[in-house]
Amino acid sequence: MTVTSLSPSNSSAAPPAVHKRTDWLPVIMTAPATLALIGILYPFAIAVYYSFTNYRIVSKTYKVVGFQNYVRMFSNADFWEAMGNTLMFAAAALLFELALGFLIALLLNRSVPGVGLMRALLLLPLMVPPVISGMMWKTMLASSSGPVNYIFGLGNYAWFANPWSARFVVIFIEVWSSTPFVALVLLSGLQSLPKAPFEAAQVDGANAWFILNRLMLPMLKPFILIVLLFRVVDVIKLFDIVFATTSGGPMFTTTTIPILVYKEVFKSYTLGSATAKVLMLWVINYVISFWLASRWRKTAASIR
Amino acid sequence: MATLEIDRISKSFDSVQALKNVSFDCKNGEFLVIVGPSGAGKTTTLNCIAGVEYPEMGTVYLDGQDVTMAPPQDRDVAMVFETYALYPQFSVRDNLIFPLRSPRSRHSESDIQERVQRVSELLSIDMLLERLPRQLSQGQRQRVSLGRALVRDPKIFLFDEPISHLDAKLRNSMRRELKRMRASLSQTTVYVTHDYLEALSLGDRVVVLFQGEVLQFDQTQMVYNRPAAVEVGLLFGDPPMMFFQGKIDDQSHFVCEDESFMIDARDNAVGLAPGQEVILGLRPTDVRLAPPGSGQVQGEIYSVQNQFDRELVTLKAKEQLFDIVAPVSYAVTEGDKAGIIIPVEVCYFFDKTTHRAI
Amino acid sequence: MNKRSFQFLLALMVMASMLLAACAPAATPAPVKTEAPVVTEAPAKTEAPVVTEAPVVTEAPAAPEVTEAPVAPEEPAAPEFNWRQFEGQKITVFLSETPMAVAIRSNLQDFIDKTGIDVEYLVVAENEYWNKLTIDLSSGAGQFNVFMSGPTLNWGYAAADQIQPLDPYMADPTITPADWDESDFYPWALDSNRWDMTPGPVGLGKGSLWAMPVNAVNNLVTYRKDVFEQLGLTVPDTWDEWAETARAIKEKTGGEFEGKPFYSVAQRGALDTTTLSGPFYSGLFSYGGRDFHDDLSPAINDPQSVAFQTLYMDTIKETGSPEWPNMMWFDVQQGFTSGQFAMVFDVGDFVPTFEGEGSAVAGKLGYARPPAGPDGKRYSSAWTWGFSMNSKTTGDQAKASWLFIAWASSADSMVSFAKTGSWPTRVSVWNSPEVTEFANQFGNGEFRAVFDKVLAEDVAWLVAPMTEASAVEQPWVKALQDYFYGKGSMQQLMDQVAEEMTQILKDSGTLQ
Amino acid sequence: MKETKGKLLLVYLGMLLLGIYILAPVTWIVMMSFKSKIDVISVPPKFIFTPTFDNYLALFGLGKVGLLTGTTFLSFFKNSLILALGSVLLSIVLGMPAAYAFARLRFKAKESLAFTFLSFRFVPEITIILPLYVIYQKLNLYNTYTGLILVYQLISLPFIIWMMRSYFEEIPVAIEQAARTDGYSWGRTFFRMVLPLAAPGVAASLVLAFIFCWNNFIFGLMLGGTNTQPVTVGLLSFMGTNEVQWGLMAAATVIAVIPLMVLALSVQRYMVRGLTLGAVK
Repeated sequence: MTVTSLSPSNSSAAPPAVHKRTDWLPVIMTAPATLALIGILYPFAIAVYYSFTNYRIVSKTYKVVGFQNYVRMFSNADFWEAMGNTLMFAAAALLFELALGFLIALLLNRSVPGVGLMRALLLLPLMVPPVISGMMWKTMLASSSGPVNYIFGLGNYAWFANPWSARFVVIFIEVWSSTPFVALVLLSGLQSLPKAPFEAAQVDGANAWFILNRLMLPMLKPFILIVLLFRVVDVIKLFDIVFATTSGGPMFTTTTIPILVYKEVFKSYTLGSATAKVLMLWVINYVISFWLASRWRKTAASIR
Repeated sequence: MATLEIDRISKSFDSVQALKNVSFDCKNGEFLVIVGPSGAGKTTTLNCIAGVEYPEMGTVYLDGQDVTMAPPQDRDVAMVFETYALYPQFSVRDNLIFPLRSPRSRHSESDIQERVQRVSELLSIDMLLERLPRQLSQGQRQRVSLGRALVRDPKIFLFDEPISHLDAKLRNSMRRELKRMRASLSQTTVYVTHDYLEALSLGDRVVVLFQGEVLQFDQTQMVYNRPAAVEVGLLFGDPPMMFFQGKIDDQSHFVCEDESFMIDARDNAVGLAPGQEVILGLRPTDVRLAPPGSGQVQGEIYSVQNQFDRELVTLKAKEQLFDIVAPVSYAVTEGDKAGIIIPVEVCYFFDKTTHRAI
Repeated sequence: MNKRSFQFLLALMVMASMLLAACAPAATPAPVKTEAPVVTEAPAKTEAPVVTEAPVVTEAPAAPEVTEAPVAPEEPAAPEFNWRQFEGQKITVFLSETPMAVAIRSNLQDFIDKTGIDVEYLVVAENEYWNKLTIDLSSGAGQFNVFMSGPTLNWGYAAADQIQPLDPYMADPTITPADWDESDFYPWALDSNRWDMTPGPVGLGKGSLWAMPVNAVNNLVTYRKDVFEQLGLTVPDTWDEWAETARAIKEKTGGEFEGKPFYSVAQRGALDTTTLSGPFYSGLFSYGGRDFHDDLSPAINDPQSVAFQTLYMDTIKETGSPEWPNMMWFDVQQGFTSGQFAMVFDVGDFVPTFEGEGSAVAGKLGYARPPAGPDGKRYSSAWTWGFSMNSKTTGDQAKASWLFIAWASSADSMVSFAKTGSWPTRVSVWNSPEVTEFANQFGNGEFRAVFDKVLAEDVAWLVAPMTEASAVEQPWVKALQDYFYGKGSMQQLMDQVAEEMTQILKDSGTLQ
Repeated sequence: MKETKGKLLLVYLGMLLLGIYILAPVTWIVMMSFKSKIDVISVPPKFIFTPTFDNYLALFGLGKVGLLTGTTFLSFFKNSLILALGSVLLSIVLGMPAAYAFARLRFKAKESLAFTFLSFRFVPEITIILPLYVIYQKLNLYNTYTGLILVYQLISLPFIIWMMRSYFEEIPVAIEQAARTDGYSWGRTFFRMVLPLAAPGVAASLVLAFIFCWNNFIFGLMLGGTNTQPVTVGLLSFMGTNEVQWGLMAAATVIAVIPLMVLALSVQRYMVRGLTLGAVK
């Protein structure tokens, strides 16, 4: 049986041409951003160096002490309490922000009159700097001069004086100022979903839970992940709101690592050990974000 | 109008080799079809011709010129995409005009209008010119994407599965339209599809791609009549070709591995050596049902599917299942005993390890 | 080698080692590990024309060999003081957002007109102010030639050579106007800004002047006269009476006055070192307690210290606002102004606000000296806002900067500052007709009368000077909050804090 | 989808609740800005009061509240505008090519490089302030717009790169290839096809990045000086040592939000994307 020649008649006997192109395009395109950020990496490297020294910013000399700052940090009860608070706040705030943001996105993902206005309103909390929104909420929640207690008839309940209500309020304020961002991203996610599967599901008489759980959430996953990716870093670095409302009290119940470190730098001056503590946050952020980012890549790829 | 020659191009993505030494050519005015299952490298080949991707090795000649690394806008090719790739922010008219106003093309305003008019009439989309792509049906979008290629006079047309997303009925009519267009335009065209019917009805010649390799490059009829490999046989024909593993015995007989049947292959034994392990390919349309006792295979009717114009009968002989396309008049029912006549000239033998035709 | 060249060599070496010292901490990322520590407190500014004392060891006036422009009185042609001698110089001033800063801004043009020195200034809110200042000084940048400052934080800056002593400037008649009268200052105002670098109480009021005090922040009791009259109470004169009165108010009002929530005492309580500032320290010392012993062992767990803190905290717990653990100074001020409290023991600088247009209690207030302790001791722990100078500022710019300080601390300037409620550090200013008139409007002269006594008799600088002053306050204030929430007895909590304090001092190398 | 009447009612109820949730604190701030000092601290809080414009007048230097007169608030305002706008523009210039490369090009270490960019967001500001202060001092970047815009890249650049990357990825690659084969160069394709298609997303991320820069406090405080301090630092300066000027602070906040609101409203229809890509998805 004859098989037709696989190569065209006029092809030469010489080996095929090799196109070895060094692809400079990615390098060229990412170079500007890389350069800009290397500038930031440099002071960061200095900071990492400090974490291995006993640097006090009001002393003239300091020396490298190896891992002493880290070792002592791990046996420091204050550090662990602050770390617990940081993670607890982050988890609670993210949970509320996601749930509430998703509800808001669902609510505004329709075309009825007034939705445009609501979407614009949604931006308002974002525009109040967190430190200011912290102060404003502090006045609103003031025990006797605040409108919240007055309107809800709560007498003179001191929100910031009870360890648990103080925690709650800090999270609440954080949720108030950041949920709009979550809602916006999820809303644009909802808007980009294809209509067909939902119409089909409705025709099939699927219940709301099925639509939500099996259709909407899986398709929204990349959006949920990216919003987490941006929020998680900020809630772990939560500072402004705590600083403006409780400055870490009562006792240490709202002291987050950034608050602890801030006080350590500016009151105790021990920059070396403070930097070590805050670098732990960097590590945590790195790990969580790395995980989220790789999940995001995967999900995004599988959907495309 | 131009000629195209692909000379041993290779390309890999990450660790996967998408194309291995792919070569073929396309004569002036020829309609060349690239067929293959999904993932065979069809679109990558087309992209290398269009210039939106570049091969790592090999050369692409367009009109005899080496354009391997030339950017797409310098090649003057028109491509129709599988997803249509209509410009969502443009109206249909602007979609059609877009290639005519490119920095490369010099068309007078009246020429542009005239071309748009002609093409939209040809494709019956002249009523849709002011619509946005998202207001169109699938079929309409497909025609607009075709129109966007047809308004130009490119050197070569590239079609990437242009009708595979349409439903069966639309696909049939589009196939007809394409055939008619092909006759009237006689433009050099490379057409990618996974559907053998499109290949058979449209192509002058066919390139069969499988896992990045050219399995067969031949006249359309030859690909059907002389499949060069198991995979080619599997691709062409409906119902698909049946395959049986077996051996050639000393008498040049093919013996199925479970010895359910044997075929005297002496008249068709070119290249077959005794003891050789081979794969036998049979088309259900080529074998005939026979009364029990006659034919090379004896068995029992396993199932009968009535397809109105024909019957698809499955016969079971030991563990082997045979599909046979029979006329409707042929009345058999499940459980009947029957035989199969296999004309030796329709037996395709393939090497067991290389899957290549013998 | 003759004597002259030896001296030169010595000066060179000192300068070199200083350069090393100045550069090492902040600027270089991988600094020379200066384990062989830099000599002593090498005089910070060799280029400064004026002699500096070598601080730690003695107060001996000068090492004459470094002197370029000696101050010696026998210098024959001592040039006359002239405000315009540094015309064309430019200095940068850093201000904290205080009434004093407001007054400085509105009077700044006078200084510029008077001297021809160009002044650029930056104002930042107080909390952020200290942080930015600390960063600026410790980075070695020295952006701000002159900045508002005061005891406590200055000690850290001084120990790190980040600020320079002001005595040489003060003593130089060529740059200090003749009518700028050092003896006019309340002695405690200057003393509280002096430190000889000896950590602990023994270093109080000795050594170089690190800031020129301008605004005296002193404490007194302010109370609601109307409430006291209605309830038939008298003003407490001792801390025990203070606690009793607070309880009596609570009992008699039942926590409500004129239909609004009402508390007896307004004191600071937030998890911030300001909770331990003036008012708290005044009580602690009046009661016979203290922060540190002379040997640097913590005294906060001494019986008298514990007794005071128990009294103080119990009173707050029982009769204060439930918001105490979250009250910053401005919450205290605002709460009292809005009429929620019967008594406040806090700084006199609040008085103009208490009696101002935005106050619900204006005109209803009475004033009293700080409560006395069991043995009659009575303290108002002073704090001052003053001006310090960066040790990077040298030469004519340093002199120009000093002119600014001299101007800001002059009697004339202080009068105008005082009218914003920044009470003066000069006797003559406090007694000037303008300030007297201004102060007399509060409580029909009662405020002035009381504060006059406070200034004359009660004020003392009490906080043990050390670079770790604010560091040791951190566990301390937390322990007070712990007590508020019933996490232990005061003795127990203070014993723990004492240990932490000792550890902090050991970590920093102050204690061996 | 047709909404039933009952469902519509529910939707509006939800919107009402959301409106209250968002607006209540904002209303409180606005009310505060019109209150006199005594009304601000009133117990119980006052909801009906005689409004005063003193706070606003004082902000614009036309009046006096307490000790403060004619503050420099307007220059804070200008600084913030320059800084936030400059940062976002620089981020586009630096970030857009990178975002496009991450979305479209295949190259080694792509993912790790992209993640590295993201990781700059993790850097806790407080750790780098001191080294940055020293460096800025040496390079004469302290108290300059350039210096602050550069450091603001920490906030805006990773955000813009990652958001734009995902918007670019949303655009089917075939559309780009179509434009290329239709005779358009890479650059023309980018500006005629890719950018307009990504515009809604790009606009949305720009506005958000602008807001994030606008809201930054610590960099402005530490690295800005007399001429460059942003509005957030200005707002805090109403926390004087002797009293907090709540009325002024509220008025300043209201004023500070207005340009952001104008900006946001003008791109509101882009803020929620999804108008253009319907046909290609």
